[in-house]
Amino acid sequence: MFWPPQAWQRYVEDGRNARTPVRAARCRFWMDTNGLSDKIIEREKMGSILDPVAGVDRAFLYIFGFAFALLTFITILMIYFVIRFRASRHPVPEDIRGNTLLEVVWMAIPTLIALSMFYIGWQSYMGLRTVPEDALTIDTTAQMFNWTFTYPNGKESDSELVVPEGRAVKLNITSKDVLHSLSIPAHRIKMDAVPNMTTYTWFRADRLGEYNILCTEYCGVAHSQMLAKLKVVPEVEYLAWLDKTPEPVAPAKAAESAVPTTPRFATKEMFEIGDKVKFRWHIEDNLLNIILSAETQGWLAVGFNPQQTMKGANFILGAVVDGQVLMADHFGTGYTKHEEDRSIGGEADVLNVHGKEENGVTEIGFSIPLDSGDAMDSKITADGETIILLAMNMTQDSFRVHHNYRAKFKVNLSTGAAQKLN
Amino acid sequence: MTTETYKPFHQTPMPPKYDGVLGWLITYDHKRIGMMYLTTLMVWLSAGILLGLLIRVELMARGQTIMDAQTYNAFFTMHGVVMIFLFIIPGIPAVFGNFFLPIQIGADDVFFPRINLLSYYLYLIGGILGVLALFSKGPPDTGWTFYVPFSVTTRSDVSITVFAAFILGMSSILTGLNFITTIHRMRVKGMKWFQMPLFAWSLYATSWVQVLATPIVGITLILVIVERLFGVGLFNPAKGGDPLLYQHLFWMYSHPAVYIMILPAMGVVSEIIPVFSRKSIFGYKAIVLSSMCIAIFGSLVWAHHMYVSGMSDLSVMIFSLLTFIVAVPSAVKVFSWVSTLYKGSITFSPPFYLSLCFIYLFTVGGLTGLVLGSAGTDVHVHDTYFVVAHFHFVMFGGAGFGFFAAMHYWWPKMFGRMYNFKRAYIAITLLLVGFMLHYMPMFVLGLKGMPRRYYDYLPEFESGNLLAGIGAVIMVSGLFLMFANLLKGAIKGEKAADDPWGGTTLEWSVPSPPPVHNFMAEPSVKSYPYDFSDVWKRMNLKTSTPPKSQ
Amino acid sequence: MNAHDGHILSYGKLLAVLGVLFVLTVITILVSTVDLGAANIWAALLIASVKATFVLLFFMHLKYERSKAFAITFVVTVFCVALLIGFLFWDVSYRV
Amino acid sequence: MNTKTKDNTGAKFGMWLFLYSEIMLFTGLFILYAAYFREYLPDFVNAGKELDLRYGAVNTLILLTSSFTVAAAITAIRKKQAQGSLIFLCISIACGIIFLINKYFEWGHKFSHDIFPNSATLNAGPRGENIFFGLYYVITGLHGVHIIAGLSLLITAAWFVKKGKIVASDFVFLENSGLYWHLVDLIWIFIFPLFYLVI
Ligand code: HEA
Ligand code: HEA
Ligand code: CUA
Ligand SMILES: [Cu+2]
Repeated sequence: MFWPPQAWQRYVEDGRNARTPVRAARCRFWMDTNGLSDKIIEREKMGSILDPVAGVDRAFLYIFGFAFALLTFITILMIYFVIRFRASRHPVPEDIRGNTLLEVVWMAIPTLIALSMFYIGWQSYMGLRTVPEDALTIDTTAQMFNWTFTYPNGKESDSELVVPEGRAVKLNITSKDVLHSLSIPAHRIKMDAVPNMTTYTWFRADRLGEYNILCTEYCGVAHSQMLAKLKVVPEVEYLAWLDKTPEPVAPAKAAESAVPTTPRFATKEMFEIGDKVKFRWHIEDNLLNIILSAETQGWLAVGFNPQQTMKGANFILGAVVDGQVLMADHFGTGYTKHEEDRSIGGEADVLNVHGKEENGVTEIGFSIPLDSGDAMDSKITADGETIILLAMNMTQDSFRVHHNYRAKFKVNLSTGAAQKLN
Repeated sequence: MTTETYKPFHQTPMPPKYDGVLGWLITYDHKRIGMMYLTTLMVWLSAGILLGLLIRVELMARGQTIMDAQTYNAFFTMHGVVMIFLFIIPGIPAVFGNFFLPIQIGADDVFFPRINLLSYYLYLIGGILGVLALFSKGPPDTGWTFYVPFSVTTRSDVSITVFAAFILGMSSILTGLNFITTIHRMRVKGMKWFQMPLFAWSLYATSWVQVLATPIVGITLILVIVERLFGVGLFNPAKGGDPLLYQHLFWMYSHPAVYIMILPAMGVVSEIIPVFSRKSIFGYKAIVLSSMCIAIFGSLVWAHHMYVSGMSDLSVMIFSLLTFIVAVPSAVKVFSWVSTLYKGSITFSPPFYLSLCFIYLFTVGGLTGLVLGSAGTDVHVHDTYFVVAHFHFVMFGGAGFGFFAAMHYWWPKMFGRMYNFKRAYIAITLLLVGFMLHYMPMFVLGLKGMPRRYYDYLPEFESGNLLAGIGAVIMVSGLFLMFANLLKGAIKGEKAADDPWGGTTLEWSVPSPPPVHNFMAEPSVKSYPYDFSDVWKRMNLKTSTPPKSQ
Repeated sequence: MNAHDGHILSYGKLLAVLGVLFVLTVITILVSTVDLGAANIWAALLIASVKATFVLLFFMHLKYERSKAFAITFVVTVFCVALLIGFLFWDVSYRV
Repeated sequence: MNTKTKDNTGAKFGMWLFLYSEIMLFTGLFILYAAYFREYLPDFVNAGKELDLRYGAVNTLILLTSSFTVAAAITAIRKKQAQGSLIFLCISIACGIIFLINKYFEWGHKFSHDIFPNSATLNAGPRGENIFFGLYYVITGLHGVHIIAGLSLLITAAWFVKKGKIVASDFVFLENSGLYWHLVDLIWIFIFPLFYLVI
């Protein structure tokens, strides 16, 4: 590409170009819920690299500044004229039809202002487009309705973008189905995901913490659920994470049954794991009795023994809708996909269901056979390692809506020994 | 033109002989057609408003409030389609343009009266098809932009709505063609181009955009249908198509379309402001030229909707630059209106109040448009509620308020009766307050990053959405009162004089409501359309300075 | 306004125009058989434009319209077409 | 006023405006052609070879002829030769119909070779070729629709000539129908090289 002038490259690199650091901070009031600008100001003060975020915020400020001034000026003038020249006070109008000088002036000045706005906006845009050479490149794939991030070492992460602090990160974005758009408001970036085309964007992971990633191009029914998290972690943590396998859960469909609100099995002596989603269980003969609960008004789910990500896992999903318990037995048919057992030749093997939703807490209990003999349920070993996935959506009851919380554990179902994975 | 006895147009069937309802349905009197547009448009507008309100209620709280996600998506799509294709694009030209353009230029009708009627029926059919989609099994859920590949793959009934938009496009083209020919060929003898009222000028500029830009979206929408039916693959990436080209084609029309919406409203305001200032408009020629400039350069900024679509950085730069250039003619207009007030003798009235609101709201909308026009900042706010706020300010606050202003300004001429002023003031104030409360929080939401077309949102966006919802309810009461007041005025209001405001353009020289051929006698043309000396004479005013020619 | 603007085109002239159009059609086919690289498409479009001009000026009477509005508005339309296609290429030719 | 004195120039001007909108309609498709031509040049060249130049060339000559006869029909009516005008119009109409028949065979030929939208061959073949044929079908299809519309106008005009409704003093309907027909020809003049002669 011939265009992006080297001049901007220099601008990015030459931190001393950083002007008016204090101004960047003011925008924070509206935009920067994550306190990013503090960091930027710090760096600007230190004279280190100017962040594109600062460039964009400066452009915002510049344009808003003029806009407010002009708006105030026009409004006040208008109101003043209306009052000052009202008929009762100024009964005899003057026939002024124009004033060439004035008209030229008010053509010229806005033109200049507009051009300067263009320039500063374009500058900041170049900042968003000029990727530092040492950037960590991550392939990003959008698909209805989640994001997959593929790292240079081949590791795939679903709906979670983990990056090391301090690095510039370049995202090469594409889509598998329709248009999506990856947006990280905290970093002022956004770029469409277009099938059969690779677009890019970049940001600098300045500050530890979690940031929202949202899909901003309308893409269908769960567009608003197509969320992900950007996690900026210390380098060591990142490297450790990079060696592990991730674990996601996704939408599904409902099966129904009318059920009581209290457990149908003994609930003493149950093991318990999980923080947001609590998973309690004990084994009774060949049955695994389970109680799931969480502060949610949406659905809850547990999955057993995935081969990889979600593939091959046996999922049980449940939700309480208007006092009714909805349950579904699913099987992970893809890395990010699962389908109802019955729709793919299996059986729904869920017994002893109960459930209730009280004070914003949903509780669901049921039993499943350790070995149902169903090809669409994975076998669960009582004494040995079992991988347990826990997930929920905090607002939505529809199983087609993506989860917005999940966790993963390694558990021995007989002894209760449990270890949380990443 | 014989000196006939005066009989208002609605009592004189046109074509003759056909009385009653039929006299309306097959009429080719431009005034009757204008009234039919008004009635039909009100029905669609109510549908659009209802959908808007339902959207707002759903968003009042997080999670599911009154509908599921699929319904929500269908609702905002239909809300956008109805508001844009059925309300704001045809709005002022079809209703007030039809009614007043011929009168303003001293003609007895538009050039092609029958084609005019055809436009109306296309509009009606398009509208019915469009709204019908709402009751189909799966109303379209694509957003009013119908972006591919989603619009090609979704299972909802996209084709019917897209086809409706196509038909509405044809209606719009025919109206534009009709107006251009009318202005070229039917100006009353002696009326030169620069003696035309500004409203007529704004319609002239608009009509060109309608004729030249609408066909492009027409063919684009047809391609969507073809794609759905035959799977040609022109926009399907899997078959070699490029979805960005769809976006280019779509915005090649739809950006100019925003000027189709705003230019006539600007024309209305340019009529109202001088009348209530009792003095000529400031910079007549500059306003005319800026209309034409907006029409021309406005066609060259379409890709500012595509900064993050993956198009080339070079075109981001060029389109951003051009976007800022087209903002300047709008600035000229705003400054001219405000200067017109200077040293006027201002009487307050509902249309004037609405015009002031227009100037304010349009300026807010326009200035935030600059934030969007600038490439770097648009990346952050693109497809967020910031954009939603921007376009409601320009479309509703601008074009919509312009429409309401036109209603209040010309109502007495159309119906021969006046509405209640006090109620009108209350309604407008409610509308304004509700409007600000509704749309201001959206700017903040957008800056914080809340994406548009979101059925559900993160906790940090809660308060803004609640506030907006409350604003919407206040707005409802305002609008409701306004329409009720107008309706009541039309039926039982006081009889209005021929020239209740003191206007200078030709429509005020004919009886209210006008007779079927508009003029009782050959209209006389002023050498300067906003020459108020007659009005002053009538009002016993003297000016301090003799009219200067410009 | 009623009188139809003067000029009646003679059959001879019309036939001559048709002859020119036929010849140009043959030429454009011949040119396409020569490999000029990218120039081929431009040559073809150029010839097509010449043909179109003949149709416009004579068959469509544009040359003989009294009112300038016809010619001006036509040129404006063509200009629009050119600008739209041209501006599109700011994008399609410069994507990374 | 227009009921009293007929403004033929105005009517013609309106028709021209309509033609502009038709031009823009096709422009939308030519824009796509231009962009895809740039992207898929080699595929376009290959696919272009699939089309039979003879069909295209013959159709070009036919349309040009029909345009000529329409213009001649106007000359005839203005010379008060209603009969001649009618004959010229009939030739034009015949040409239009032959054009359509030709097109029918051409399309049919392609269909028999499994080249049509969403056909297995195109779906499996190079993407550029699919796009080329997609554009080919859409553009010639839309053009065909315009031929049909033009034909109905010409037939109506011929009817009016016969009925004596179009005469030397009032022939604007014929003129406008002629304009429309010329436009259809005009567009074909561009379609022909773009599809049949691509390099
Ligand atoms: C009536 C309709 C209307 C009007 C008039 C405008 C006017 C403008 N619009 Fe807007 N716009 C829309 C309707 C409209 N828009 C709609 C519907 C969308 C969203 C579509 C969708 O995605 O669904 C949109 C979206 C939109 C975008 C894309 C945003 C995005 O999706 O990311 C952009 C970007 O450039 C933009 C810019 C502008 C600009 C610069 C103007 C200018 O013309 C404004 C000019 C006016 C002023 C500038 C104010 C007055 C001037 C002064 C007070 C003087 C001072 C001025 C200067 C110093 C220059 N608009
Ligand atoms: C002219 C255009 C126009 C107008 C006037 C409006 C008016 C309103 N719009 Fe608009 N809106 C659009 C055009 C418009 N909209 C477009 C194009 C979109 C984009 C769609 C898309 O993304 O594809 C959109 C999207 C949009 C959204 C974003 C949805 C999303 O992204 O998820 C929202 C959300 O709040 C919204 C709300 C409203 C509301 C509450 C009104 C209110 O103003 C309505 C309020 C009106 C009243 C409160 C009056 C009530 C009056 C009566 C009941 C009396 C009626 C009586 C008679 C007529 C006699 N609209
Ligand atoms: Cu993916 Cu919206
Ligand atoms: Cu725009």
